[in-house]
Amino acid sequence: VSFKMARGQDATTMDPHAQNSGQNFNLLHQIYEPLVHRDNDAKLTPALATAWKITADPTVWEFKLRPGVKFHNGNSFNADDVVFSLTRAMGDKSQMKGLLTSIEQVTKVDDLTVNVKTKGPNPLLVNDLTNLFMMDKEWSEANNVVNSQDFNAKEETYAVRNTNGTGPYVLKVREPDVRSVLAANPAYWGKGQFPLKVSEITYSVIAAAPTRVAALLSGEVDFVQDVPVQDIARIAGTNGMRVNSGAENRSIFFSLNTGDADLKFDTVEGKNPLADLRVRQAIDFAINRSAIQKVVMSGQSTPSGTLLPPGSDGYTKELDAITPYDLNKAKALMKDAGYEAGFGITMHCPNNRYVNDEKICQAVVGMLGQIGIKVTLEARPMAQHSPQIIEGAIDFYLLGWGVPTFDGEYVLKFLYHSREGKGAYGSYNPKYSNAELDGMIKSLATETDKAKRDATMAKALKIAKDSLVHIPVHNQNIAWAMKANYNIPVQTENTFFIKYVDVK
Amino acid sequence: MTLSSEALLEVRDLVVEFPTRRGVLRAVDQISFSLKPGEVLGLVGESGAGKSLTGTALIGLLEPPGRIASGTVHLKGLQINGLPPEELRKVRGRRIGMVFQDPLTSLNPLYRVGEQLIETIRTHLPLSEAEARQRAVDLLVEVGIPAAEKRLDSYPHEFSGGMRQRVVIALALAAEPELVIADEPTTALDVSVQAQIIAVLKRLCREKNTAVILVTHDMGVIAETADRVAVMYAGRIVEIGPVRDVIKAPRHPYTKGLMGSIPDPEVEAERLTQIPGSMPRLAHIPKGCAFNPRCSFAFDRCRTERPPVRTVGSGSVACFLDEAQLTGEARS
Amino acid sequence: MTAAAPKPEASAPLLTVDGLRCVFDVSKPWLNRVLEGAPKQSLQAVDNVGFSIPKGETFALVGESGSGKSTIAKMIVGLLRPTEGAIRFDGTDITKIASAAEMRRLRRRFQMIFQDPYASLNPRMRVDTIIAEPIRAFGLLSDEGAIAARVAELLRLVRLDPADGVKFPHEFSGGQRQRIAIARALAGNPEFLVCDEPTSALDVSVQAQILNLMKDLQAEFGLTYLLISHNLAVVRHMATRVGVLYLGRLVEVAPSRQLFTTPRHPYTRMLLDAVPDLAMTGRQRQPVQGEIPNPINPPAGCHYHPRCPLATQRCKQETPAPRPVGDGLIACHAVEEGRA
Amino acid sequence: MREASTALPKVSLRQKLHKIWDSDIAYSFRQSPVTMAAGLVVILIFVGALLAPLLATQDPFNPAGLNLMDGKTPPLTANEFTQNVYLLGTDDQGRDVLSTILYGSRASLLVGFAAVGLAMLIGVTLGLIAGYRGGIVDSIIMRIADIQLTFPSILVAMMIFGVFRGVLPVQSHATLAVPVLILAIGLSDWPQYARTVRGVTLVERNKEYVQAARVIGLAPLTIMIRHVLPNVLGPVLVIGTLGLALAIIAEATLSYLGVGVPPTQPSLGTLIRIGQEYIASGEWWILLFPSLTLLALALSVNLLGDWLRDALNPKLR
Amino acid sequence: MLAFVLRRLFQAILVMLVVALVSFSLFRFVGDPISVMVGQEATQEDRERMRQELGLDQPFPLQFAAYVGRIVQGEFGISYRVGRPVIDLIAERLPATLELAFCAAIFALVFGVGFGVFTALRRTRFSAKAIMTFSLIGVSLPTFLIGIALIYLFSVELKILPSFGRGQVVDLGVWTTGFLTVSGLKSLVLPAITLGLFQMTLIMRLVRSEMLEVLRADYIKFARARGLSDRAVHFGHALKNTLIPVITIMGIKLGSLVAFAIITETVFQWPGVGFLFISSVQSVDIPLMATYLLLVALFFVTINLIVDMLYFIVDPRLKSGAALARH
Ligand SMILES: Nc1ncnc2c1ncn2[C@@H]1O[C@H](COP(=O)(O)OP(=O)(O)OP(=O)(O)O)[C@@H](O)[C@H]1O
Ligand SMILES: Nc1ncnc2c1ncn2[C@@H]1O[C@H](COP(=O)(O)OP(=O)(O)OP(=O)(O)O)[C@@H](O)[C@H]1O
Ligand SMILES: [Mg+2]
Ligand SMILES: [Mg+2]
Repeated sequence: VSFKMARGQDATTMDPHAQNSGQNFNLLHQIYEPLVHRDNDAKLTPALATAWKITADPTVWEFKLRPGVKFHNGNSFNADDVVFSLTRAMGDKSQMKGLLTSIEQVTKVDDLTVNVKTKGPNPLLVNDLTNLFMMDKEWSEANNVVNSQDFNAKEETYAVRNTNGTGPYVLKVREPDVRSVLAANPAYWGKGQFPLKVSEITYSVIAAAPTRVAALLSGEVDFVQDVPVQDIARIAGTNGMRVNSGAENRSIFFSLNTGDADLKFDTVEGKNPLADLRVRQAIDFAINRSAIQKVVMSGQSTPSGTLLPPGSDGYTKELDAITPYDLNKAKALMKDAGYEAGFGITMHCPNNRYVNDEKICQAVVGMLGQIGIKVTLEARPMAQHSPQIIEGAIDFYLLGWGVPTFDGEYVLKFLYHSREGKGAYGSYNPKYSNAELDGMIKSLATETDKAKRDATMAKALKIAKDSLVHIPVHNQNIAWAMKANYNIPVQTENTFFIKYVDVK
Repeated sequence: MTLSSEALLEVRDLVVEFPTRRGVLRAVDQISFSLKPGEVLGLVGESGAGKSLTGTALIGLLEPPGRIASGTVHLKGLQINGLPPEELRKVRGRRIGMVFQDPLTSLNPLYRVGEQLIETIRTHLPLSEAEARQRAVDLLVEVGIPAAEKRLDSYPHEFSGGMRQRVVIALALAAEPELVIADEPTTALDVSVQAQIIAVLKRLCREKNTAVILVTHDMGVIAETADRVAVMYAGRIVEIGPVRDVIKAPRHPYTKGLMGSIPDPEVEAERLTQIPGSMPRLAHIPKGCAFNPRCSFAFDRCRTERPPVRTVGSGSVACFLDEAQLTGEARS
Repeated sequence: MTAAAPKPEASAPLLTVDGLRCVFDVSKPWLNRVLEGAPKQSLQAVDNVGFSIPKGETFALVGESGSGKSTIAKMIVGLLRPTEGAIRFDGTDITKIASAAEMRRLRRRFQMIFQDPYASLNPRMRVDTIIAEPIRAFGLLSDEGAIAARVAELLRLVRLDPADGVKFPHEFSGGQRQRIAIARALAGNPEFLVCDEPTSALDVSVQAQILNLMKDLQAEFGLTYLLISHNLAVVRHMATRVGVLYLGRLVEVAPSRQLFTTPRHPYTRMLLDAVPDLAMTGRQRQPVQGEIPNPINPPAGCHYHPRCPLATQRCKQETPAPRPVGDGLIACHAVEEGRA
Repeated sequence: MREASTALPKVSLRQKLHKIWDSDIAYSFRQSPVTMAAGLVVILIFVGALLAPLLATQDPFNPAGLNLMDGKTPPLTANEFTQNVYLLGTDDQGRDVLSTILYGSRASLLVGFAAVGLAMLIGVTLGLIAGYRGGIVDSIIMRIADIQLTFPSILVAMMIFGVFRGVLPVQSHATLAVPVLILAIGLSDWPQYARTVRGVTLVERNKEYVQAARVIGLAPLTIMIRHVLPNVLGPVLVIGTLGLALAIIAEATLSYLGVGVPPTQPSLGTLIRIGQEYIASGEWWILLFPSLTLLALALSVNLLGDWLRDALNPKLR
Repeated sequence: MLAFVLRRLFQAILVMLVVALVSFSLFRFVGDPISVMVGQEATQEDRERMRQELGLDQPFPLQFAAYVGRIVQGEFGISYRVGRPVIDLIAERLPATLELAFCAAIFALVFGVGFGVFTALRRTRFSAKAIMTFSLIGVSLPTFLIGIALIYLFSVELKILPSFGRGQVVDLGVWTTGFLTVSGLKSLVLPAITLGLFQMTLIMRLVRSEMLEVLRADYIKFARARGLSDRAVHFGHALKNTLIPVITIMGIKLGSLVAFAIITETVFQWPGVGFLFISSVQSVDIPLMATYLLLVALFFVTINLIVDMLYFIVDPRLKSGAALARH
């Protein structure tokens, strides 16, 4: 069958290593495949690797590759491609390199075996590989895309608009921001293993939410991946429609620049109010998370006390203890900090990335107003938001963070470790720096003793939480709306695999 | 006045009204006259007296909200006011032609003169395109346009004012109507051209025995052209009669004033006769005789009662002054 | 008022116009000329016109539409710059005046009355404001009370009720409006009035009122008029001297009586013939042949020759110069040659 | 002389008012129920906007006064958490819809009036100069108008926003929104006025009363202002009323495109933009009431403009 | 005729030059022209070399001349946002916008003129008044809201027309068209109505008021006096004369359709240049903004040029130069 789906945003590039973005992976997963992938139940499942294990040397992982796999252009998939792909992803311009910092060397053992040597022991390596797609070496060389696209420089390469994966679908038409058409790969290795009911996918981009919903209700599309929360009830109540929802592995939070001596976007001269922990605590107390959940999110979220989503390694109930809404405490803290009269600050917010992102910001603007912080809201598309975060150019902003590795280290590494450069440690850290914490985070990568590692992680997560550099709001839910003849369960990373889709 | 059988046009107690917010305005008030075939009737009177409205009312082209409130118009015994629009349309152009004051604006600037002529001819006469074209050429020749064949394909703006007015006359006469209403056909033209136009109009109508109602301000034109003349004041006909009588021996005080106001090139007078005051506006027409506030002979009856039209000598006049007073005053 | 002004010599005319010429550029736009090879075109609206008006008299200009009457009037009152020639007002050539102050001083001594009483009054101004405008502009009076009094006086002068000052122009009839226009012209205490077809938009009965008024004012204040009209009857009634214009040229100038009793120039005769008059009842007139030629391409020689029954070869080539004949001027070869 | 001036009748205020009431324009207004209704609506919205601080139950500009828990309360229904009742319900941020409409109308009317005022000022001035001066000045001004016509207001606004985003610091974006809107709409709408005024001026300039003024020796500027200007105001007023409605809608449209007034400072446009997300979700009041207000306002202003056009056209009477 | 055309052409070029100046200023003073050309990662030497190559060290007029030269050759720079040549981006999207604008224009013209004539001829009828009032709603609500309402009515409730996109398009090489497939045509309906509604209303009101004016003209009265049928008077004489003043204004109104398409494209996810422009404004993509500006101006100028020719054909007075000055 032909399957028509719609999303509000398109993948920004088809180069699998150019950006670490769920948006892109969503489409790329149909075309390219990683060695290991996380299925609908968030379990690690073999993809292009049939087996993987840590060898006797704790710093070396061995991957057994799937035999008989062919790329869309007919080339066969082998160890050379794996070596090539991992090396490419670790390249300078790749934004995936942050996931692979632990890797020292990738070597081909035989045609279907690859060894990955890490700098120290890395028990979690496979977790980092679930979105790491395998490319064809020959094809890449022939098309001059041996290096990843430099996304931030808007580099334009062949791989940006053309693909050659091993996945179940072949990209037929690519009109960025309009639609992509994919056809079933007749030579797919998984034939017989998966339902593979869908023979053609039309992936349309419909930015305007009401239009997107209308397209589903009118039957023009079968599936809408990002349903506006306010429309869930209406769609679910419509005959012939179904909405599946579940928690996404993604935390939504505010980040505060604690590092700079003075902020660019505030009204306080010569001082950084956010550097004062009491101010951050006041903000934390002033946010009414349950109101946001009930009103802004129409219930489609779970208020949270940590950036680590439930189900990840390191997550505990205590960690996730939600700061109670307490205006009086917040006001008292503001007074303590010497800001009884409040101050002004600009909040930056994406307006097309997370569920009701701009509205959450707006609600928080109102809440902060109650403790005297006058916030100017600046909302813009994610495409402009994220580079400024990486640049460290803004002071107070909303961000969402998924944890594809399902491990606390992923959060700590990018969000709390001191900045070490783009795509590397601390690349999303709002200039917070804590040497002790840095040490703990670095050690997590190589610690093989599970108990010891868990202890360090718990400690680090606690420090991170108490620092209030990032103030968690909630974990958002995913809601997928579809015609009732489909029943596609949500996937925690908001990625879905059409090969699993069954049609009634 | 009696309904004479030989009359071409018989107008009886015609009233034209405009309903407005401040009441109904009577712009034409119970006028009656008749016209014999081939006769030229001059219609004179001050601006706003209702001359044009009388003309447009006759051919049923009053613009709403203006309407014929009462009275009848008979054309050769056929009552034409109140005819269904389609019937009336067939009378217009076919049996009654019309010439307006301004030749500049009477012709559609976007169509060739020939197109407009042929269109008119074919609307009324069962002629083929070619025949209609020939007739159009003949018409242009008749009104004295040289190189008519060629000029047929010209646009109106390529003609001078006098030529355009000739075209307009040709259009009015295209279907050989029995009556032509010419509403100030020469006012917009130069003296010398004016004489030419009047001559053409007169000649054609005489040749075809067409009756003419000639509306004008110019007593000279009337004197030269008309057989009879009707003088209007504030919507009423105050005097009607043979042209020589009305000009030489006007009976109604208004007519007298009007005639006296005309500077005579032959006579060198220090002052002109002047009628004091100005014509009342429609909304403020005085009771009784409309002219009474300006009339030096007015007496009580004039102020309360409306003078009926009565026959005096060869014409009719609407005034209470008796015969002797009327003519006597005229002589002095 | 003017009565107080010293009486000028009878011999010195108040206004003298000499060799007046006005040329309009009526060329097509530059690009058209280049592409179509069309030459630059000009229109001689007024060509070598000269006359003079003694104080207290009325000089009339007659002629068909487009003959240049209004253009002359506009040049005299300064609305248009003459291309050539002199306009001497009380001895000063106003075309040569450079200083604005002197111009303003002179300006108040002459005024103009326009043809259309409906268009010549600003519909959004009250009548008293309209009449007071020259008073204020020339700074004749500064006290508001005095201005109001003067306006009332002027209104009475033109036989209107001073109480009408608060009304707007549309509340008046055509004749009354023309009176208001006259009152405005008189407000500046002018000695000289240019009247460009002051009654052609009016009815005969109203016309009589205005003409009588003009005569009364002239008698009372010794005003000098330049009267422009194509209505010969009006001219006969008003003027002391008459100039006949044809296509921008003066073809005949003569005292009024002489012109009307013994017209000399063939065009003047034609004009007089064309006037239908009451006495002619039923008589057949011989209508004039032809129409006025296009002023952009006027015929060579005497402009009138294509319509003139007396035209000769000479008329087609040579432009006749105005020559004094009797008490006037005539520009005609036929008259000169004694053929007419 | 003296008596003459005192004899002038004194016009009392009462008489004046009566005259206005009795004038043809007032009469045609009274004769048309639709126009009167439109006038009433405009006055209501106007008064509402003016008195917003008095009438509104909360100040939607002040985030401190809002309670998010009040969000999405249906009209005249108690909120399930706070038990508050709102006449027209609340939006997704807990703002009282009625209050936001009152305040939002302020922003919209401000933008509308200021933009139209600006456009009128530029257009009338340039149109007068072009028409009165003629010649090369006229050509230049009208060519500029032609060029300006190439860009409709939304495009100009978006360009200005785009450039401002590029060159100005973010903090200023929110405060600049309204001035930029006014500037953008004002700048792109002036040619209409200029064209009309120029056309009328060309006609008026040749009317004899203007020539009479020149004969008197009045300065061109005086003539333009005293004589020509009052005669062009009629048509300008007509375009102005219609332009007002268009400006208000342009503001709404720009909000929709994400370059208008920021959502924290509601205008009718932003309210509709927010509301349109709820078009299918059951929270109909968030969209309906602001839309109705805008519709009523724009429709009424348009109707008034239409009426004015006909009332000022003597030929249509 | 030739002179007229040439003058119009000259004016059109003048307009384009001024617009080019505006867009050049955008480049020069808002964006960094070097980055436009070479991308932001170029080395310092590259930039310097580029600066000289582009003549950015030269005086402004020369730079502008060079810019115009580049434009004429179709070089519009490289998009900041996606790093591809702007001309390619626009070329991909242009057919969609032009087809939409074309359909909207046809819709606006046909219904605008039709309703305009109807309401003028039946001025006092209830139906005419209803149309007049109803049409005001078209200009009293923002376009986007009308678009959404139409989607909900025709797509969601009635399910007869598609709610987004262009449907099936046929690629003709340089041009992709939706005119050749049923779904393509169906997809055009709602966006075209949404886009054209506003202009339709304006044209309708314009035609109506002009028509009323013309119906009062002397030549219409005279045509009636000649006994011509109502049809001949209304459609032969009145309509043609009405269209003369209306044509100019229609040119201006239709010329701005491309610019107005921004909104419609957003609502209907119509893959045209307006959509592209929105994203370029949001991301301050100066090269795209500048090019879009030129494009809109070009479209406007072209339509008006065509309209002027039309004007010339309809009005014989122009041929003799009697009324050359159009204002
Ligand atoms: N549409 C109208 N509404 C109200 N009154 C009107 C209308 N048309 C004409 N009138 C009035 O009817 C009267 C007669 O008008 P009409 O045009 O017949 O005068 P007229 O004698 O032809 O004058 P003129 O010599 O100026 O042409 C005038 O007072 C005029 O004001
Ligand atoms: N501004 C101008 N530009 C070009 N030609 C002009 C201009 N003003 C007048 N003319 C021409 O000059 C000639 C004389 O015009 P003028 O107005 O003086 O005539 P007139 O005798 O007053 O005519 P009328 O009796 O119609 O008022 C006419 O051919 C006219 O077309
Ligand atoms: Mg009349
Ligand atoms: Mg004149």
